[in-house]
Amino acid sequence: MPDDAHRSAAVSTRRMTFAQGLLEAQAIALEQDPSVYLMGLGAPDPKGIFGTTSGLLQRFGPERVQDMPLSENAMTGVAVGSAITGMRPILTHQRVDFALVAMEQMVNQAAKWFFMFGGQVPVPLTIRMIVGRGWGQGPQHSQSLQAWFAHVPGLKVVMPATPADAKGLLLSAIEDDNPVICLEHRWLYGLADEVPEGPYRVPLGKARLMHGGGGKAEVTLVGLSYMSLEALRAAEILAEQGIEAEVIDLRSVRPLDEATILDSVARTGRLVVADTAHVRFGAGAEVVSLVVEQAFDKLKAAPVRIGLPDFPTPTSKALSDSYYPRAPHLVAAALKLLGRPVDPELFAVPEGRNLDQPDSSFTGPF
Amino acid sequence: MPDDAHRSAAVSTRRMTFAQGLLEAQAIALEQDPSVYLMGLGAPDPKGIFGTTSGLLQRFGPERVQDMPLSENAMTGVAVGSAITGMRPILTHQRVDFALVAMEQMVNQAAKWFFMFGGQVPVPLTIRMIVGRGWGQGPQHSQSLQAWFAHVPGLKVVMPATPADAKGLLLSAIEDDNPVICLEHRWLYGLADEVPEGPYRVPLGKARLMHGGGGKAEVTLVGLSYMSLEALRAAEILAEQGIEAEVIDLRSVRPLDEATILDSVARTGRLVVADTAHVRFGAGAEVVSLVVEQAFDKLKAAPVRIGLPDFPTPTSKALSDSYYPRAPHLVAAALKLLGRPVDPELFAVPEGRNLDQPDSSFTGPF
Amino acid sequence: MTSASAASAGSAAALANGPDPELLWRLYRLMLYVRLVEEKIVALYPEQQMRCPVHLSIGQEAPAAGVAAALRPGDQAMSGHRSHGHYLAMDADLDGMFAEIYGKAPGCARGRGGSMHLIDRAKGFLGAVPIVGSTIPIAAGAAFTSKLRGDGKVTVIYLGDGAAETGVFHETLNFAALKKLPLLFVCENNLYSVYSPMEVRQPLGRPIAGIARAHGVATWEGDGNDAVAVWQMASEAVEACRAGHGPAFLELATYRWREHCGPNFDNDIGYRTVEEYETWRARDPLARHKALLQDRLGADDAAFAALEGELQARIDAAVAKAKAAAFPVDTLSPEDCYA
Amino acid sequence: MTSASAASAGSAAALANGPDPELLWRLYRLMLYVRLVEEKIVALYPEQQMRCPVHLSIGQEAPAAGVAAALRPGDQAMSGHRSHGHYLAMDADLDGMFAEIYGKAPGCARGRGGSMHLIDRAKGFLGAVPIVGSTIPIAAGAAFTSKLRGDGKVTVIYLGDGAAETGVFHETLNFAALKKLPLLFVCENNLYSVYSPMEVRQPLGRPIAGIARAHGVATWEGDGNDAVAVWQMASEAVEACRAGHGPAFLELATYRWREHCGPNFDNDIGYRTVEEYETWRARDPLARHKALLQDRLGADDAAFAALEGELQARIDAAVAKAKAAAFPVDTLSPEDCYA
Ligand SMILES: Cc1ncc(C[n+]2csc(CCOP(=O)(O)OP(=O)(O)O)c2C)c(N)n1
Ligand SMILES: Cc1ncc(C[n+]2csc(CCOP(=O)(O)OP(=O)(O)O)c2C)c(N)n1
Ligand SMILES: [Mg+2]
Ligand SMILES: [Mg+2]
Repeated sequence: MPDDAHRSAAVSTRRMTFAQGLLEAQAIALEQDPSVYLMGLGAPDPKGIFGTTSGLLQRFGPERVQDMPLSENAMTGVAVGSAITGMRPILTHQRVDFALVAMEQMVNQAAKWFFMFGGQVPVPLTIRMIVGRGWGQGPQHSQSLQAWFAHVPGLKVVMPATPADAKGLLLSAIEDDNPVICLEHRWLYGLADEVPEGPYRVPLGKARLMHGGGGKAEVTLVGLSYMSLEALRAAEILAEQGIEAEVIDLRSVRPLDEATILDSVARTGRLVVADTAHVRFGAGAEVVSLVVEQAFDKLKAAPVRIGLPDFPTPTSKALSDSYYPRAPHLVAAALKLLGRPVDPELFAVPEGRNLDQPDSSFTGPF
Repeated sequence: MPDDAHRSAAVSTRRMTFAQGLLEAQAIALEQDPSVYLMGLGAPDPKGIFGTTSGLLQRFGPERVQDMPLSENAMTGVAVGSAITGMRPILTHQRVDFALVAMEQMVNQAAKWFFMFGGQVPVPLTIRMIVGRGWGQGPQHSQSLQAWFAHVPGLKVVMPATPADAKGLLLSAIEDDNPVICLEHRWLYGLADEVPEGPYRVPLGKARLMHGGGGKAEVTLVGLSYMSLEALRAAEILAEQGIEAEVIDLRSVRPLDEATILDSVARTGRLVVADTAHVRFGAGAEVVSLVVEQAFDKLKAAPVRIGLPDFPTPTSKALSDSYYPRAPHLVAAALKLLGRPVDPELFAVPEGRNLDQPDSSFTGPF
Repeated sequence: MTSASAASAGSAAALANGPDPELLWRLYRLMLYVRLVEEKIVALYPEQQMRCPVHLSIGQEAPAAGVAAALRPGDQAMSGHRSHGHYLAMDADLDGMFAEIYGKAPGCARGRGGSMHLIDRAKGFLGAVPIVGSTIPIAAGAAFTSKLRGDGKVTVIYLGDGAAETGVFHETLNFAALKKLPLLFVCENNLYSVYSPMEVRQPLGRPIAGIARAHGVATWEGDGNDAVAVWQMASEAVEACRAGHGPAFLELATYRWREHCGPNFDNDIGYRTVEEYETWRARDPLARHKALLQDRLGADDAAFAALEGELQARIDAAVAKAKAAAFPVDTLSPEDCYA
Repeated sequence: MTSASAASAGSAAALANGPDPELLWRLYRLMLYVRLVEEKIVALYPEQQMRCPVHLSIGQEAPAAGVAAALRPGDQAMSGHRSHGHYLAMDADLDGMFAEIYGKAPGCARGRGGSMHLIDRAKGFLGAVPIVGSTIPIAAGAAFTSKLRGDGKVTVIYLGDGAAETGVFHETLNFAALKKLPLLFVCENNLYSVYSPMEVRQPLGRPIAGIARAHGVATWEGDGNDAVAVWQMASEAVEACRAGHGPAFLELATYRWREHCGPNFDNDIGYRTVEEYETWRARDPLARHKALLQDRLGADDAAFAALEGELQARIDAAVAKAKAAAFPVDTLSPEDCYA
């Protein structure tokens, strides 16, 4: 993609996981700027927040890579306070569900500080939080609150979906002079892909056209975070049926890349948005509203939102298997938009595939 | 309105303020059910939360009308704990901005308790919170977070706009066996109107067609909370220009009354939604998405959202006057939808009218 | 507005004279029961049929047993992520627990919660949730109901040393002291919050109990691996709560043997030393209490074997039931989150 | 990772010998300045041109003065809703404050914040916000920066008795003690949180300072209406912070004369007695300190009049400037909330 520096041919890449991409971004930031420090429950521990901080303690020492008390609210405030006095903290909350106790600091303070004091004081703060399903984590360990953060002017919100973007977006977030919320889907950590060497930035506020764009596409699939991968799978299935889809990985929820979405819908006239959160009052509503407001006459059919049903996440596999939407749901939505029949076989689960694991290497207890 | 018991002819009414309506609902609830109690910072104090709890201490005693420590998070938990053991608390946070410290208890616990424990334990809890602008309150004392609460399955969310609904909706909320968030706009408290005597309920989840519905209307104006009154004013201005509008006061944000909205849009084909919150990722996006998904072919033009711009609330009157949308903005939106010209005179402010007060009786320092 | 009701004469006598044989056996039985249930989880977890996190309390059984033995029927308890022992010691439904961990329909939370969401209201176990600190004010709310109603119940809230770092803990201490709630805080200080030792989280040399004391709360500090000592402290504390003297606080030193979450040992990963682990292993609350029963009551191997056999049979039956039980039917709807 | 740097010899000497005349005058000047600024707000507020809430600290001037006098240039302070005195005592910009309250363009927050959002970073006043408790951890973050950088700065966080009920206060005490931050907590206990007296919010008979002590924080308790006493305590505390001994905590007894928010008296509405008010009125920190200057230094009326005249002129000029200043231009855009 032209907007992504790291896709340029000159840079060599290696395969690494999403978690390693995050790790590399943080190592680069710690290396290049002495005001960067990292703080989070367990950040220096042997598991290193699912491998995203592993080895950083050893490399940068205990002042730059800090554990913290189980006091998410105060520690978010401490991060704000150190950010307005010259540091550049990276704070990690291991689940957005835990960070609910820290909303006040994020929303009243971090987001508004620069504005409410007359534009004098930047808050260069990155807050990493894990969203989405883990392994049987249920109602209080799997929420996805991007719509909340995106509703708050003053924050920036990113949701990388690939290892390369994980590295490039996180580095941009850390270098940005504003509070950036980085929401990382638990199921992405183990995912491996090509990642360029060295420092590079993926710009905040830019979506990525992941697939298609040749001009014959009949439907635009917009994904957030993990759902971008399901959208990609959906596009493959649609292609088998002779339907071309454009897939956009939103990447940034705030600011929202209106142009990339509108351009695609202008080409296809049809929109499916797939979110990792509850549909109702979710981020998909903003995408739909934006498209309707700006491209009403380009729409050939009503846009469709895909996401979680309107009740909390159940833990039992028997209940969660049908709770989470996946590629077939996007395919079915696209087919309906095109007035094509949907084969129920589409939803069949292959032998040996467990729907509560991203792949078979992913096991409990986390 | 047929769905509102209190509009039936048999019941006598008196004029009272929105605050008095809330007060009456709580007095009735305390009177009729010994498990109801009231708790909030200053609930028993001489100002009685802007008059909404005045006299209740004297009438019901200090066990039923309690002050509390400045510990919003714990006190919300205490309310949850007493609700699951047989009490029916009414908790008040004087501003939704303060309640940001209590999100964890509201969202992880209150909202999910019934579901996550298998439907065994109801949580009959009402949480009243003030939203919207006061008097020069600025960035941290005037937020409107209905979109957040509405995104959370397990909560119900109401936003009364009239004194009669304040009473009837709050009584329904208190009697409901689920956590209900009652968001009260600061500018409504002093508003007076007819309110029926005695106990009556306005159903949760029902919008109200406030104006129009005769069949010739060309546009639907949906308002939330205080913006419903601006919508009503907008309808009057439109009427002067020969345009009939239907005005819907949403009243409940969750559950959302889809039928009332869809019916009206089916008649008019045009929609303007006016919210008290930031437009981006706001409740209006859900209303627009709902209408687009369910009534795409009824729409004659793209729906329009009206609300706060995408930056925090400034305090200075010089900045806030243009920050808050009002009736003329709705009128202009409707005219544009109808392809009619907008006279800039529409936005002129009458001599002596201060835009930072709902009326001249409203003064500082709160 | 008082819940005062004198502690029963029996318990006062027991307090004076130390535990009687029946109580000593009860403490052992409770601890063994918790241990065996969790060892069963250890054995079965690798089958990957328990598809949710599990936080085992092996090595920490004494607090649950000693505290539960100091309560009377009608009393209540709540807990957090590491709640198996607290739940089981209240005599809460074992079948419901295993079914819940297996995600089955008869689970105590109908499969919606998993191991971190145990509940059995009939037995006074009002619920456990895995957001650290969150049940602390909720338990205070339950105690507040008791205070308002004068129903004489005492509510226990179990928490860890990590939970003592949450703001809501402090807020609840203040409120409980203010309202003189019949609330017993039981803090199991096992030295770690996940893999983080005390010294990266709390200033050294100040007890957690001292914070409670500063709020005007009566406190006890002691050996959390000694069931009799726990029972003794808890009995005094519960009596004080029930007498209307306000909340009480126990800080109990103990140690988790296995990994923070999951069935394995994790001394190899480096966050704690094998020496430290071995020291605490040597303080096994069960072995210690078994010796007491042998010494003081002359309990013989047959008695222990009989007890273990009985409990094991009960556990095996519960597991078999859970495995055989149906999964919940997949017809949840938005209505399911509203009463 | 240390910020240790010895307190200046001068301040150590002053501590030993008690305040010198210059310091005594400085304390009076600071208090009078704060008093006169707020009395000016009282006089002008009814014009309805200050269109935002105001929380006056009349009667509570001694903590701001005594603490500020114990600091040295480069030190920092933060506060909450009742921050005028704390801001002014740091010698922060008076013009900017009045302009802010009038919502004018040269306001210290460009009119975006109003009276509850004062800031003057050049003078070390890092900001005040009206969410009770929220600046406590933010100030700790500023102190954390000092610790990490070893810049020798001390940061003061002012809070009320109500703020001591927030969870984040407890969390911050723990963190500050853990990291030995150069952070001075100054708790102005004025007995009320809005109209709510202590007895509906906190258990009676336990000092707030006791909670800080339980966290291992060094504490001082004293008369918050005695500027010299405050200065004395603050000087010791600041010295301890600067020496790297970790955070310190002052609990200062004081009293707000006027209504919680706004310019008026409100003893008529019934939340406190006129007797109580009169008792505290008699402990006027200014009158008391004036008597000290008269007694100890033989200060005469002319000296007081000259000081008052000078300050009043400065205040009048600031008000005139603020009234004459332009309103901010109404072209804010979403870009204005990003750096
Ligand atoms: C608010 C919150 N923050 C973080 C977590 C992640 N977490 C789960 S258990 C735990 C450790 C708690 O330690 P402690 O209270 O001592 O209990 P223990 O595990 O030692 O029994 C943490 C940090 C959480 N569940 N909730
Ligand atoms: C989190 C939060 N809760 C409630 C309020 C409303 N409020 C503003 S000031 C105040 C009283 C604070 O009392 P205290 O800390 O003693 O300060 P004082 O006003 O006495 O100076 C309250 C409750 C708030 N601003 N923030
Ligand atoms: Mg622990
Ligand atoms: Mg106070």
